[in-house]
Amino acid sequence: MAPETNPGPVQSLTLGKALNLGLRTAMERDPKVIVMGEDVGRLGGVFRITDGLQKDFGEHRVLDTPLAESGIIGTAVGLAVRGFRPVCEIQFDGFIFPGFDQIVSQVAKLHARTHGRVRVPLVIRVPFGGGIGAVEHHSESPESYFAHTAGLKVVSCSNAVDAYWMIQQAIQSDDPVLFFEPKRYYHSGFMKSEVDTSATPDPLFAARVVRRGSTATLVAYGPSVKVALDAATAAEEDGHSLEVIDLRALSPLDLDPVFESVRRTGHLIVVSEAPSESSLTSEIAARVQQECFYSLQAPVLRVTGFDTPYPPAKLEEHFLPDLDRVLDAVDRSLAW
Amino acid sequence: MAPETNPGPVQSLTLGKALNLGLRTAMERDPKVIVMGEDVGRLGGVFRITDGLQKDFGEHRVLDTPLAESGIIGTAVGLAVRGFRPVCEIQFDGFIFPGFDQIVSQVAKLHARTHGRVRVPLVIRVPFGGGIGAVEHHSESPESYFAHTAGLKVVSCSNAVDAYWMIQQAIQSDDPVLFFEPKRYYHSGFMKSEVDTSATPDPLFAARVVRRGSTATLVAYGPSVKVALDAATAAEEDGHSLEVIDLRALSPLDLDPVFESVRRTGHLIVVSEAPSESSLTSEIAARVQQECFYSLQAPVLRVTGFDTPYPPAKLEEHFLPDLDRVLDAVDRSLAW
Amino acid sequence: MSSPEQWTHPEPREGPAATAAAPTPEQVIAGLRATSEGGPELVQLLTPEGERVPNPEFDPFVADITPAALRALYRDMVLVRRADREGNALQRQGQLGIWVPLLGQEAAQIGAGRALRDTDMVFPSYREHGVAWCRGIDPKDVLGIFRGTDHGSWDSVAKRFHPYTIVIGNQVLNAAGYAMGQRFEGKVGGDDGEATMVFFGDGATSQGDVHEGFVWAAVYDAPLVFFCQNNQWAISEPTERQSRLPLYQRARGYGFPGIRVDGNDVLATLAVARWALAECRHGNGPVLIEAFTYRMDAHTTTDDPTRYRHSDELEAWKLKDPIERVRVNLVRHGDADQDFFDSVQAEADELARDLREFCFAMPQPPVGQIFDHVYAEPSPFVSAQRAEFLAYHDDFAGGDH
Amino acid sequence: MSSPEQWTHPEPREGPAATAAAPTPEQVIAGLRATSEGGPELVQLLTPEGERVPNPEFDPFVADITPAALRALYRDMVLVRRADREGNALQRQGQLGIWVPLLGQEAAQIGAGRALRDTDMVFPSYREHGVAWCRGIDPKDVLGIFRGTDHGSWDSVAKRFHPYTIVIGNQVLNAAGYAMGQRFEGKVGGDDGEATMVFFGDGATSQGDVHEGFVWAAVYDAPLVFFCQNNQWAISEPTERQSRLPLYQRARGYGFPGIRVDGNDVLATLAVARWALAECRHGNGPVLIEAFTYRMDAHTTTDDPTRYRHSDELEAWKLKDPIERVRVNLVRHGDADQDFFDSVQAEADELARDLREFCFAMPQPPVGQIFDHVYAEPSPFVSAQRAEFLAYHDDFAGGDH
Ligand SMILES: Cc1ncc(C[n+]2csc(CCOP(=O)(O)OP(=O)(O)O)c2C)c(N)n1
Ligand SMILES: Cc1ncc(C[n+]2csc(CCOP(=O)(O)OP(=O)(O)O)c2C)c(N)n1
Ligand SMILES: [Mg+2]
Ligand SMILES: [Mg+2]
Repeated sequence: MAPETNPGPVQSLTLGKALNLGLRTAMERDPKVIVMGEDVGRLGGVFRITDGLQKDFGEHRVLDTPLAESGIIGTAVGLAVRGFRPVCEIQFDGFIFPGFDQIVSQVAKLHARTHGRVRVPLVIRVPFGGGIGAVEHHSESPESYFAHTAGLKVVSCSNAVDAYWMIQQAIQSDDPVLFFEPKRYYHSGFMKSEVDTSATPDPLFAARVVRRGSTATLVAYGPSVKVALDAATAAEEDGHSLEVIDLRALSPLDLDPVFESVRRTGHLIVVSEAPSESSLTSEIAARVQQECFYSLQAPVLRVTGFDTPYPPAKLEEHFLPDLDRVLDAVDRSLAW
Repeated sequence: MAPETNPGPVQSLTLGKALNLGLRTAMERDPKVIVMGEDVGRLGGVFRITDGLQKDFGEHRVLDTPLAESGIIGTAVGLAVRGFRPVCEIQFDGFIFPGFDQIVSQVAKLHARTHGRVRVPLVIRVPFGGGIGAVEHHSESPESYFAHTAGLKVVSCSNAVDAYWMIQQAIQSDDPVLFFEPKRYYHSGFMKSEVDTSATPDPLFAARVVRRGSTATLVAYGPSVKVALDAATAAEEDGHSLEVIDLRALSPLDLDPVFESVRRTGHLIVVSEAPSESSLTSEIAARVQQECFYSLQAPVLRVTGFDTPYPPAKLEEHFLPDLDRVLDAVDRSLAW
Repeated sequence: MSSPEQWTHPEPREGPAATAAAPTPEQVIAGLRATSEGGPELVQLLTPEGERVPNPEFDPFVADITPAALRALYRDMVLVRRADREGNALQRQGQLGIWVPLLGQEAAQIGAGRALRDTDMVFPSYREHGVAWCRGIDPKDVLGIFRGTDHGSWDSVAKRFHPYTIVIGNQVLNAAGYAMGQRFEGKVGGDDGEATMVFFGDGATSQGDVHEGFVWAAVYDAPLVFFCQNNQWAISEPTERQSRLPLYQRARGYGFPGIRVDGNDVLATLAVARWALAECRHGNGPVLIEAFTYRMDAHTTTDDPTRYRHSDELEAWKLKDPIERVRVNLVRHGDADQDFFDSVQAEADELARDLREFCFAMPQPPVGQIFDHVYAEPSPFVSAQRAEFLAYHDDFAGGDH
Repeated sequence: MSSPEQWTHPEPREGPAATAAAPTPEQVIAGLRATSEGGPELVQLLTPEGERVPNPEFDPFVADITPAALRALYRDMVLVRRADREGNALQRQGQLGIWVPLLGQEAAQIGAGRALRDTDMVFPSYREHGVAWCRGIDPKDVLGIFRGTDHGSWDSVAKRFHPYTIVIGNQVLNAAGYAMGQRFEGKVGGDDGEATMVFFGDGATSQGDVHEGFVWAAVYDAPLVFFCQNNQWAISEPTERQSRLPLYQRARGYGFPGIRVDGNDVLATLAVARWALAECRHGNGPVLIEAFTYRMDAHTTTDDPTRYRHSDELEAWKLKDPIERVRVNLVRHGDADQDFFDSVQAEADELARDLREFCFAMPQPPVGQIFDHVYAEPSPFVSAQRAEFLAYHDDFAGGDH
């Protein structure tokens, strides 16, 4: 719903509302921005992230599409070729796979295929990650598949302020962006932030140090940033000063702040909900061991989901990296 | 074609013919083994790997399917549930993506979903890799997507002897196996080997040291094994003794021989045609830096395809890791 | 409103310009949509008022339905509705993470489910608790999915009832493959032939996998009944977001029969499903059935349908309730007395109580379950993760941190 | 052989049991298949013998085709065939990695291509060299794809001719999206409306993406002509491996017109394509056209069709050659003399010579091209790889190893 009175530049928003406002702002700014997906119109999306947009921008800018992900992404490609800037919503992480071929073979490659003549400025929004007590396929972390795919850019926001800015920047980007949203925090009260819509945002593809520290470095993204921050707070009691870096950009990775940090701390723990094998966390470990070979006082350790299918909800607390598993890894690293 | 006279146990076979004989043997041994895919019947597959099988086993055991990869894999799942052991051919690496959802959501998860009651003993054969001068989508190395997917097993053969045994072992496996074949060597004369069909093969999920050495370790799989071996031969002249390990199993990885080797050599170079970001080579680097932290005298280095779409054929020689890039990496590692 | 026939003008100039369907306000209020016209296309044997409509084509398929058999169908529907409502209540009370209600679809599911033989195979989607019931699966075995303890605890091989599939439409291909296998094994071609039935929704018809399932089944003459429950909604999207045409007409493009049945009529659904299965057993499959029904409740317990549909529509459909028409018919013909209805009610309450108690007593699954059955032949990597995590976990449980 | 109509029995009992189609030996020899019956379903304006068949429905769409215009169509076909043969020869001589011949499909492609307006958009698959020609794309611009220097060097935006797509069928969804955009921008609804045409093969119809393209285009009333060149083969698989029914009938299930045209008849293809585009311009789209034609050559230069098809079939189709029937018609009516034919031949030879010289002179692409245009806004990671590799490469070229 459009706010009745024009709010000031600073608004207190949940992560979900910040995304909603970011989408609204992008749609107001550029009439070529369209939103498409399953249930994004009348319902406002199953998470209400697109709430009110169809009402205010009309059915031709907010499309309740047929139920098929390849169709959503494949037609978005055509709309992009025509000059639109489509923002596709994939209802849940586990449902992006029917659209995988379009992403890998068209979205990622069309710009290179046309030697730069055709741009594909589309955004694919993916509510991702676990912790919501859901049934199968609703708690996946598929970001590594896309980080491994040349031609795509991949980002993830972890808080309301970033959500507001990053979604707009992703839409403005002339490259296709996979946009991973930590769904479990959409409506969390403790993720509510003061969003200053008149501020100057950080660049989209930049990591950010979100907590300074000196004993060891934690790297995380999306929902795991909160876990890392909580771990850092808890570690303080043990006298450990942990630096926490929010990656924000998953591809291309912005690892300079990580290298800089590891050179100071000598210890790195990477946190992610995704299974570890051949993943984004592997990549970070591989790059850091190369760049910081002589600085590391222990190997890069990873705290991740297991290399198993995501378990039934009653077991997910064990699957998901938590404060304790992170601290355990910190201890192991420091004791190496 | 069935050989006219019964050949002895030792036959001189190309990699392609070894696969063909392996498939034939598996089909003879178990009537539940069926082969399915585009053009695998009358034509014998575009690479002739299934040559003669339809003629000898009939149209209900060698299926020329409709042209749709999700259909091939999705119906193979159903056939597996019914008790068959389907061997699906994906015509080229780049065409596996329309079937990605079936692989990730059904093939990989059905066994866990049914708490082990339903097995999915299917094999998905993928001719992969570059170097054949082909058009787009015909030279990809998509193995990392599958290595990242829990519930799948992933292997790659690099020579005729392994091809013959591994395809049979994959078919016998009660788990789904992604089977990557180095297409560029299917019909190479220099890949012709004496295949002793009466021998006892190595286990399917085991890496193998294919050349002993002491200066540094090279790890490769599929088509890159030959590159690594050639590099080792060339390095001998420079007085470097390189150990070469053929991974064979890509998931689960069998890294013990790698750890053992790195503990001796202190230097590791991983070779693969796939882009590097968030890949199998990242995983190897991540695991080795952890297990061999105190043995490494230089970081694990990777020689891979670039993080770009696979280029037009006239440029592929630069994209693909070659002997010189491998030796350059060895030099860098030794000079670290 | 033009007849659906007119929207299919395969030859130029044969009808009005083909454009996407949009329902009139009257249609919406009457519980209909542009793609949902009823009329002669809809096979119906029992009207909403409980009158038996003669149908020379399909009557033979329910000739054996004695009053006792009709009472059994009534009982099935009442029981599955009761279990469904209990599931909903359990979710509301925090005992389940989510519930997927079948309310309103009892006739479609019992009609289809009771047409099946033990030797047939079934691939459900995620709402088929009624079909599960017909396969002899205790409602308790479904609970774990929604409580988050497992993915269903029935034996899908023994019961010939595949696990629930949540990714829309992709089970359709699995079913096509299974049915191909039935044919390859020579189990098709006579009265004792085998068949497979696959369930999916109106929304699912848009998915590529469902199309590929149609292609494969047609090309391989698979004994497969595609059973589409058109409950008018795919979460918030009405059927006209998926198709211009009534969905059963999709079959026309593939060369096998498509038929629409009143999915709120258990007798008609039973008859049509039996006919379709017989076609398959005899090698004349596949067949597409569109069971025209209505999702009376929310999509799931997390959904809020007031955001996207009129209560008028719901009211219109209440008049077509699948259970009520059977009750009226039984009463009118004196085929059931109050004792019968009371006893079914008592049985339903007992079932619900049992389910509820079971639910409350469901244990927390063991942590090790995360790692079990990832593979048939264990992976050393996963086994190591298992061992490491269990050691950590036990340690931790021991308060060592 | 039963008529295709009989295989579509959407209502029970309306025809014989529906089972997958298998052609008779006679059909195969006659160049037909079970899914390929000709007869009255096939729009034809020019017989293989060059006779003009009157057709009240479609004649108006080619009323402007004067002898000069017909000569121009003839010239188009001869030139694209010549360029095609040169491509084939260049491959044989090692100048190209592969060639994908269009031989036999000249009428389908020129008929469709010449029906398009500049303002229309086209999404080809990988065999549409003839359509490219009609879009004003020099055959030279296609060569790089097959030589392996680039992915096509035409400007797909300026020419409104999208890059070739090699993954079967997935461009169909891209085309549907583009056409939706035309509609959203209000460019549909009158004589001057825009339209989009997408090309795909008979094999492609099995892909989920093609189905989803049908669904989307139908639901969004997209001005999209689905142009399926049924050349009877998908590499080694005949059409009956993909469908029971003639492919144009697929449209029936979606509620938009499907029509089959003699794809070896340039006049009929032009007429039907113009009609379909007009439907789209006016907002009555989408439309499916099945151009019934034949792949006279191998699938590609790496294919060996003798392994899977009878030469009889090829011989039968030679009699239906798309160019020959126009030549005969022109001669019979005195609309072209030998000078004309000679001059076209000379022009064709010149085109081929030019193409050949161009091909031999094509430079090796620069190494840096691997890294160019991966992104619109460069990625530092790729830029670093670029710099590192170029340094290594220059070094290496300098002999420093
Ligand atoms: C591939 C995929 N995309 C999206 C979803 C999310 N989703 C779950 S149910 C549903 C609607 C399904 O509608 P329909 O097929 O009509 O079945 P119904 O729920 O009405 O029984 C959607 C979009 C999903 N489960 N799978
Ligand atoms: C997704 C995908 N699978 C497989 C292939 C390999 N392939 C290339 S062409 C072809 C046959 C296509 O047949 P059809 O659609 O009839 O087009 P035609 O080549 O006859 O013009 C196949 C299987 C591919 N390019 N893409
Ligand atoms: Mg529905
Ligand atoms: Mg074809």
